[in-house]
Amino acid sequence: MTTVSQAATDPHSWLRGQSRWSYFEIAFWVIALLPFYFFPTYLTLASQIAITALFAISVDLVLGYAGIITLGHAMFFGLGAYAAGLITKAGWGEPLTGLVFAGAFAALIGFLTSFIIVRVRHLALIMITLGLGFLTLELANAMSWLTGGADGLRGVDVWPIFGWFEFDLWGYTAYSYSLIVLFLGVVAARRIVHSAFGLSLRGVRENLTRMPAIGSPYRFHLQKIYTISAALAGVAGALLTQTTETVSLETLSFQRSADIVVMLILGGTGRLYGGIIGAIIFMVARDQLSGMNPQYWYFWIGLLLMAVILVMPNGILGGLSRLAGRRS
Amino acid sequence: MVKKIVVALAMGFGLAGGANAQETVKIGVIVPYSGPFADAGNQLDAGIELYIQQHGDEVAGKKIEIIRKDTGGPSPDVAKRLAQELVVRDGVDILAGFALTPEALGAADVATQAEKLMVVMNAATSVVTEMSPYIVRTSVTIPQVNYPFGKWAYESGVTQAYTLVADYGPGHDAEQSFARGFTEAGGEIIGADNTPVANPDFSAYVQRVRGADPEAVYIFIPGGAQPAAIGKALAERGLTPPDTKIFGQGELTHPEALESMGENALGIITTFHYTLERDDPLNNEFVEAYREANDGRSPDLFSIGGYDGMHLIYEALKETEGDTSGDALVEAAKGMSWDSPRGPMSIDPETRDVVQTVYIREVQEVDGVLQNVIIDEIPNVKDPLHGADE
Amino acid sequence: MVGNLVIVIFDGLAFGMLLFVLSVGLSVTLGLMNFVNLAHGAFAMLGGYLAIVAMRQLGLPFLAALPVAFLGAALISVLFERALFRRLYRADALNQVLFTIGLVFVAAASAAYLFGTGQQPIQLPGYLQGVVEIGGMRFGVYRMFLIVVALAITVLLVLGLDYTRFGAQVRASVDNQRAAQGLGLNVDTIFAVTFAVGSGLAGLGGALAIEMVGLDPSFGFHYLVYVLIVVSVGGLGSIAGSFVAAVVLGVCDVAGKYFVPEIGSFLIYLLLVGILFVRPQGLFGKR
Amino acid sequence: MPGEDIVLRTEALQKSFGSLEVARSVSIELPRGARHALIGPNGAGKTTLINLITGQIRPDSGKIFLEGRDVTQMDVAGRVRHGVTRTFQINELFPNLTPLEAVTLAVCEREDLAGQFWRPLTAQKAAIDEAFDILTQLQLADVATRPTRTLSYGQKRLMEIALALATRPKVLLLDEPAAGVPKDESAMLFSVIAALPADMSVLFIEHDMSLVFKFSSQIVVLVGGGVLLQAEPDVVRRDPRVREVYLGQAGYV
Repeated sequence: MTTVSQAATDPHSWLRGQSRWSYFEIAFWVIALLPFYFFPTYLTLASQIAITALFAISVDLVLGYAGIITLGHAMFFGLGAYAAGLITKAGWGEPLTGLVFAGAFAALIGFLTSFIIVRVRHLALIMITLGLGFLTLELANAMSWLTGGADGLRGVDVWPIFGWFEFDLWGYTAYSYSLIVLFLGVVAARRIVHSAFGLSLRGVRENLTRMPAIGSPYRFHLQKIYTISAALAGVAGALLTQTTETVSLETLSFQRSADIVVMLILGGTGRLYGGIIGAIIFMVARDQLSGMNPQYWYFWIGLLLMAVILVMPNGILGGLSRLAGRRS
Repeated sequence: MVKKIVVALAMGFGLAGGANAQETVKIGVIVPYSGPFADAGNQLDAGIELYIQQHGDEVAGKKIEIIRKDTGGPSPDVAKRLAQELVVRDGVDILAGFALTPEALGAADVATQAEKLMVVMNAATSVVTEMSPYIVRTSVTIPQVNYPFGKWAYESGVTQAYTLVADYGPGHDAEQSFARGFTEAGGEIIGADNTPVANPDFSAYVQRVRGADPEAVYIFIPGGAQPAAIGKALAERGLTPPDTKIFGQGELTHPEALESMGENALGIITTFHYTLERDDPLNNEFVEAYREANDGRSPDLFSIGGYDGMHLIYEALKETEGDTSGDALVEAAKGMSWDSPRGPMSIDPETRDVVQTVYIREVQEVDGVLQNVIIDEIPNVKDPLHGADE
Repeated sequence: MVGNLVIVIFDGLAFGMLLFVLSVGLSVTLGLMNFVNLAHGAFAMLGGYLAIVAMRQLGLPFLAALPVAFLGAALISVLFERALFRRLYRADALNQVLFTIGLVFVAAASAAYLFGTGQQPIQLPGYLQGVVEIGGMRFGVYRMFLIVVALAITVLLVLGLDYTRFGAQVRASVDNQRAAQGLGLNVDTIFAVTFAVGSGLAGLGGALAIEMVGLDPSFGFHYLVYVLIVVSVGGLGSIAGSFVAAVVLGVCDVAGKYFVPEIGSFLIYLLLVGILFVRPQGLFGKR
Repeated sequence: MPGEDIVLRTEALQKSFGSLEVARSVSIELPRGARHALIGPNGAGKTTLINLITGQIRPDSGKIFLEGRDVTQMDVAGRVRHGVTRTFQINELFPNLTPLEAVTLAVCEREDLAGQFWRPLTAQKAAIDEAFDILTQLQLADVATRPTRTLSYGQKRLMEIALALATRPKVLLLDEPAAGVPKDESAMLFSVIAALPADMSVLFIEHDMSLVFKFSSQIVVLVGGGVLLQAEPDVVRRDPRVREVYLGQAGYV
């Protein structure tokens, strides 16, 4: 695309080239519309993939860009899911404000926990995120008068979007809604990644020792991105609540935290679309394999993960971009 | 994959699957085939499989086709999506399975919207059948076996008890039902503890029970590894019958748990709707056929739920003469009664919930093998919560 | 009351010892090779199933099944190490995570396929069952056995590391891999042997765990969390750390559930977060 | 030199690791525009002193003043913001950022623009221009858009300085800027240092005595954690103690 000699003469245009929408991206969003016409019976799956992809992006912002490895992000997904469910039980079923409410709630908790998160690193960081995730899960289980406990929250009633679009059995509304929110999420995440702030996050990931030596208050940066990421995860959780009208403890589970990291690494970290691709491949593979072999499908998923790592150590997108030649 | 795309295309263009529905009845089975609850799903599936094997795959001139879907665990969102896909993609006529309550709650709306019969073959929270008029349950509810058990416990001469239940929905339900039955009859609950759902070691809780020194302890924990663990912990602390009576729901003394607990299990009294060892020709035949089909593995509550669920589907189809509309099938199911390997059972026409005999069993040694021996039966028990304002 | 306290500490100690045997191998391999082996729990599960097979199919007594579990898990793990894991020593941690999680999936599915999804009960020999009553307090024999086995393992490991030539080589490699290589140590072999011993101990732990916590195909995933907690709280590469962490977690867990059952399910995670926040490198960690 | 404008001053800095004293009552002064060298045998505590001044480690006792202000309690980033910046002996760069991105990042941090997550980076025109100027000044413009990890070693050493310059330091502490650089290139590196703004105070660690004598206006000699001598190059060159403990061993002069 851009060559070195051009850039050397004009740093501005080189940087603009870095953040420009690529053909790959545009093609991706066009393809994302195809299920409406070609796979209408897969729309509910597509909707849940879009939701998972949004969740993966929220994790990519902290893990891929800021280098915070988390095994507890389902905490925010689940908090958003419960917030969105509980607000409908309180009598307000409007979905868009519900999303905002859930995002804000998850962001608040994200901000509070970020004070702990930015003070530890490495294994301790991973384990503290895991511990906080489990604590949230146990808390939700203990507060069954509010959350419905292990049976899940009952009586979630979401109004039609704009008072018009009902969530139908085929999933037309669900997928449209999830896809639009995912798109907005990607636009927002892109904007963050390609800002000065995004650059500082990459700095943190690349070399934490250097950051204070260039005068960076990097802990504030990390707290900020952790909060933003929590908000995004909360929105994803809220989407799941609204499109399925269910909430369960499973949204907070370690399994969900681990799965999302697996999908992200599978697709490739630090690339935004890596999480999306990972979510698509993982969930489509799971759907197809478990359809063929409901009892042992995860054997094949396991093999897939191992094979990908041996062949493409930077995830699928990393591998593809290396194949396609050098681009950063 | 290609085939699926073709099917998807065909359906997308409105050639939806009514055409061949005249020949086959498709039943979508939604259970956790994988994950921590995989055993429940697989046992339930084996029950379904055995019924089809014994009764053929043709009913009312139609072929029965099972489509299996894995939820991976108690995820209502996944269960709902699978139900939606089964309806719109696979064109199923009946939804079935549902080992876990969240699965059933997730799919209930789909049954209502799509007007399909939904046979709940396990999920044991009372409220499940109230979530859709198309739901029929062939398993059990927790209050159904524990409320009468509470009464029975008092009548058996126990005046005070301690409850120890897993800290989640079913555990709380069990605790409440038992305590209600027990206290209504005149007993007193002198202490109650909740154990974490995935608790590996019970010694601390058992030690607490011991400190309270009750006449009896009532226990509810999920099946799997925990029954044996708690049984051993009780024995280690000397909490054994007859000094301290041990009450529980049937999972506590499932065959693997008995094998692992050994004689420590002797004297434990449990309440259940299905007893493996119940000496009855129907049951003996069922158990034998089940073991033969499953490498010697014994049937459990999931197996019988699936087995009877299939019975209900077959009989309903016979009655509707192959009409698979949800309304017709639900009508046919209401009031249906039959002799199951578990004993006589029926479907309450009001609540569409199961009505059956509750068995009180005690672990005894018979011919050198530990068994749950039925010591009392309470016939025709309905779920005590339906109709009662929660 | 004092008696209760003694019993609670004893029970907690026994549970902690089980966690220790399950975890210590991972602590050493993570500290030594920087290899994030999330399949460690899968090797524990492997040991458990090997013990089951040894007892049921081969008719071995329980005590003879334990070495089978150890050796079998060690052998199979070293095959994996030589064939697959070795390629990933230089890869970044995320790749190791994904690869070994993949292996956990494969292991769980294989176990479900081979042994079914049900629990695998075992019958202990009579001399390991029952209780010993001392001063009115009842001590479970199997729990005592667990404590003895774990202490023996600890002593063997510590002696082995401190007083054998190989142990010195391992310590040198943990401290500074490059320097060890420079000194002409065969780091490759050291890795393989350490990995085998670590996984073997996990296998032994899996076999010992059956009696206490049962065994089914989700074991590898379920106990992974406990293992990671012990390893991180103890500090990487430290046998003493794992030992102390396992004791602290076991005793606090049981004591907490006994004295404050309301927070029973939170306790282990509260400890985890609290300890690591104050000491991110773990109780005995150097980094 | 009375009335001299002292930018950085340390007062009896003391630091021990266990029983090992790594800084022993270190008091030094750095006037504005200084070109001071910090020398001493291996283990003399040179890097430790830089770590103390920049805040990577805290002294057990003693104080650090920047333009008369006590900064002893300030963290690393805070000191950078007040004008004390260092480079590292072993490269601490951003391997996958390009030099342009890395230096722009440093400029944005200085200007408090790095927290802005809603404005595109490309809108920070002034910062980008300044970053490119710095790179041009250090002859890195040609490689400005290649990932840092692909740069030559000498270029990476220059990046160390570029990142430091982007913080607009009043005091620049260079920890062996030419470490590992071939001799011919290291002279070029020091010519860059010599060309730094006249009002910037520079303290550098360097082992090559010819470079030290050529580029420094004063030399601080550190031995066993304590200051042996702070004087002009000529004084240091003649000092018998220095010859004995340091120069003699190294075989220079």
